[in-house]
Amino acid sequence: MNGAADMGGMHGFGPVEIEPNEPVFHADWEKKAFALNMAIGVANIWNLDAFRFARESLPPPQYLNTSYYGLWVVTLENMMLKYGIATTEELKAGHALAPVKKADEPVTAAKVANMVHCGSPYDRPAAAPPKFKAGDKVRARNVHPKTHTRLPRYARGHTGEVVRVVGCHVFPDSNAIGIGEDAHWLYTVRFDGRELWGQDSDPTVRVAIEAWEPYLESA
Amino acid sequence: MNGAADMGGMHGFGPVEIEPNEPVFHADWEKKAFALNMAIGVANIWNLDAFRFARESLPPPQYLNTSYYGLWVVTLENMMLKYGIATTEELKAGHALAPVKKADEPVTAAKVANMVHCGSPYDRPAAAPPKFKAGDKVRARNVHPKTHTRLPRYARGHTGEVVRVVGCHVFPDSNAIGIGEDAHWLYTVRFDGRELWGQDSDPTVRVAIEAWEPYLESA
Amino acid sequence: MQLRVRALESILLEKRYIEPAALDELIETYEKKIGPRNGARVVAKAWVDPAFRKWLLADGTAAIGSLGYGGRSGNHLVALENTPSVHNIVVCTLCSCYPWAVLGLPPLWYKSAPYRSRTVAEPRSVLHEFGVALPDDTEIRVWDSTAELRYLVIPMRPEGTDNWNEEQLAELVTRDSMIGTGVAKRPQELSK
Amino acid sequence: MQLRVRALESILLEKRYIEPAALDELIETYEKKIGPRNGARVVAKAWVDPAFRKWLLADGTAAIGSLGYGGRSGNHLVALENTPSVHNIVVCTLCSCYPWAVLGLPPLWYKSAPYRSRTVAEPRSVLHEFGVALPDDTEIRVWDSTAELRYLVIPMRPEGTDNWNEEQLAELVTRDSMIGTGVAKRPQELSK
Repeated sequence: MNGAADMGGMHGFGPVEIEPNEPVFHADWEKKAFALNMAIGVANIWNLDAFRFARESLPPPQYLNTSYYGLWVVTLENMMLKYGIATTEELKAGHALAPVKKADEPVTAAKVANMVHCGSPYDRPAAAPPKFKAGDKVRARNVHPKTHTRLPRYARGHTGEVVRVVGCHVFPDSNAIGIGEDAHWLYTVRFDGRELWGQDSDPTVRVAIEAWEPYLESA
Repeated sequence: MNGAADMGGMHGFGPVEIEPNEPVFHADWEKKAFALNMAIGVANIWNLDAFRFARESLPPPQYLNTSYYGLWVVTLENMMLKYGIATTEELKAGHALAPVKKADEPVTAAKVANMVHCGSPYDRPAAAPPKFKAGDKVRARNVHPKTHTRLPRYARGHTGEVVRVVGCHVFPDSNAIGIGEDAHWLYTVRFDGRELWGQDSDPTVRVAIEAWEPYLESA
Repeated sequence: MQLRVRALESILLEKRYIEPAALDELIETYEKKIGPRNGARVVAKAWVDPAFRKWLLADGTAAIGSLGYGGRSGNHLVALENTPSVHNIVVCTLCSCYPWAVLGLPPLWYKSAPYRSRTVAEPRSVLHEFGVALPDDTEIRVWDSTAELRYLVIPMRPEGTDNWNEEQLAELVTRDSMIGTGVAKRPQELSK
Repeated sequence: MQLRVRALESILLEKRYIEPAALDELIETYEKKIGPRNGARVVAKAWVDPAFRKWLLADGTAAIGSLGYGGRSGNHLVALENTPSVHNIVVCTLCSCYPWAVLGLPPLWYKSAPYRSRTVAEPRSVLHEFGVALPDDTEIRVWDSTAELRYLVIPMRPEGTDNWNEEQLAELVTRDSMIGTGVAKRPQELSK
């Protein structure tokens, strides 16, 4: 979607602000916001792409005025409501309301440790050979889906070169909306900065994105 | 610039909210915010393009979280500071501080009435004939100036057709940054919706923009 | 905001950049005098007077100027005619450009992010929210006001108004029908 | 936010979706255990061991995995080598993708709108703010992490470190140098 999260190339946000000392978390609630989201992720009620889609679907004024972990909190609330894990009344009350339906298998410390150390690979067996190879000229399609996509706006319609055939990976556009993993070949595509930002831009810049095969066409 | 104001084609802002009764102004301060901006415009300290540039230069989180006339207020404050009409101390104090330097010629009711009824035409004598004519295929340049431009991002890089040679008009990109009116030929350029929004979009949509000659190249 | 505006007003008046009467003049003008009745008169005349209609479509500024409307946000006016096969709708994606001279100041929704962001990309869905349902094959022309041209949509004249005069017809012309987010009222929709 | 998070925690614990120890485990892991020292060890090894370096550049996931790092945000790792003519810098414009397995959780600026918006379009100006000045003709390769690949930049090995061992070299490898917003420390910059 063309949401507030897709901000590559925007102007006006000001300088990069670097903290003099950089704590991992800035408050106890940030730790909890982080841990709750990571832990519930292990329960496999929704996937990471669906979570990202929910986060980027927040109205732009809200997205841009909420802190990083604040976005995790708001999105977690929304997901819990959407997936029936909590009711608005419960969020308001601050605890579970009767009748409490308990989950069958809680996320344990052992399960999260396993998730941290093993992760979850996104490559999948391929049903067909890749359409493109390194060196191929490709154009990122000009598409504007309202649903989740990982093709940033700044790349759409522009021509680049495949620099790596990454593998066959879970397709976030499908996975985010619950219609399956639908794995596709994934490529690293490099663009000349001038192709993206105009002839007057820095000629030494190259920008690479990862792009799934459905994002690309031959150029 | 690629600021928050350039929002054509963005998603996530929600439905259009129509007020049941639509007052021209919603509070007394809105009336004053409107009138002060219009009146000071007559003083010719800055031009409308410079005002628009200042408004769209507000950081996106602020731009998107400020009401319409709220943006006029914030921008007027910024312009008054920038052009030395007021100091931060005066804005804080809420009145002029000594020594008060009075403007030579105040904006009077007669002057604003003249502005309202005569306006200020933007067409200028042309130094050369227009490069394009109705029916010509043109491409909006892929440019990303950090300064003011009226070429929206959604049109950049796309091909359309000139449907009208409007005239030779003040060039906002120059006028906004104080380097003169630099009038250029202005065209109405129409794009097929699918050219802008992809092959899956509504085939009955056509979108027209006004584009100055420097925004365009033959296609 | 109230306090901040008061500060701006005090400073600009104390420093004599602006006379108080100038502010009253502006508020009075745009709150009371200039509004969509101007545009409605233009449309009604176009409906009854073929020569005026032709002039209006060829040179909006001059034709509308002949009725006494123009000036601020009205120096470069273009009329867009709706037909059974073409519907026009006006937006300003970059800010809030609007034909003040014929419609007055724009409503809140015209200046809002939802309208500005969506109208250029999905005008049908926007029109749907305004209750305007067009045939699937009607061409929708969106006009993004990126320069100082200002657009006035001439809606289609409703059926059953053959013998109506300009003044009566003007009653059917809603503001939204001149932006393109509405159509003209049918005679039976007129209250009273 | 504090209250809202407390509500979420209470509900998820009361309904037994999550056991409290799972939260402690996560916080402990990412606050204390996994951080840029992991990545520094990878870089230092690549500096001293040509075979490892070759493997790292050919198959980052496997080579880094051989040192015990991988898992969450580290299942698909790619190493990017800086040279006198090419400088790499990593960003995630769409959210905040970052190689947790080798660098820990990202700093605030990496997740911020200024960094995300500007790095793909004007990396030199961003680098300037980080105090990194590159020759005008150095190619800058920006890597926007739009999929589940995670990038680790291998900065150039500083001069004057010929006889240093891996452990000593790792001290020179800053987190920023592995994102591309910094370079490795020179020996004389080491404190103590």
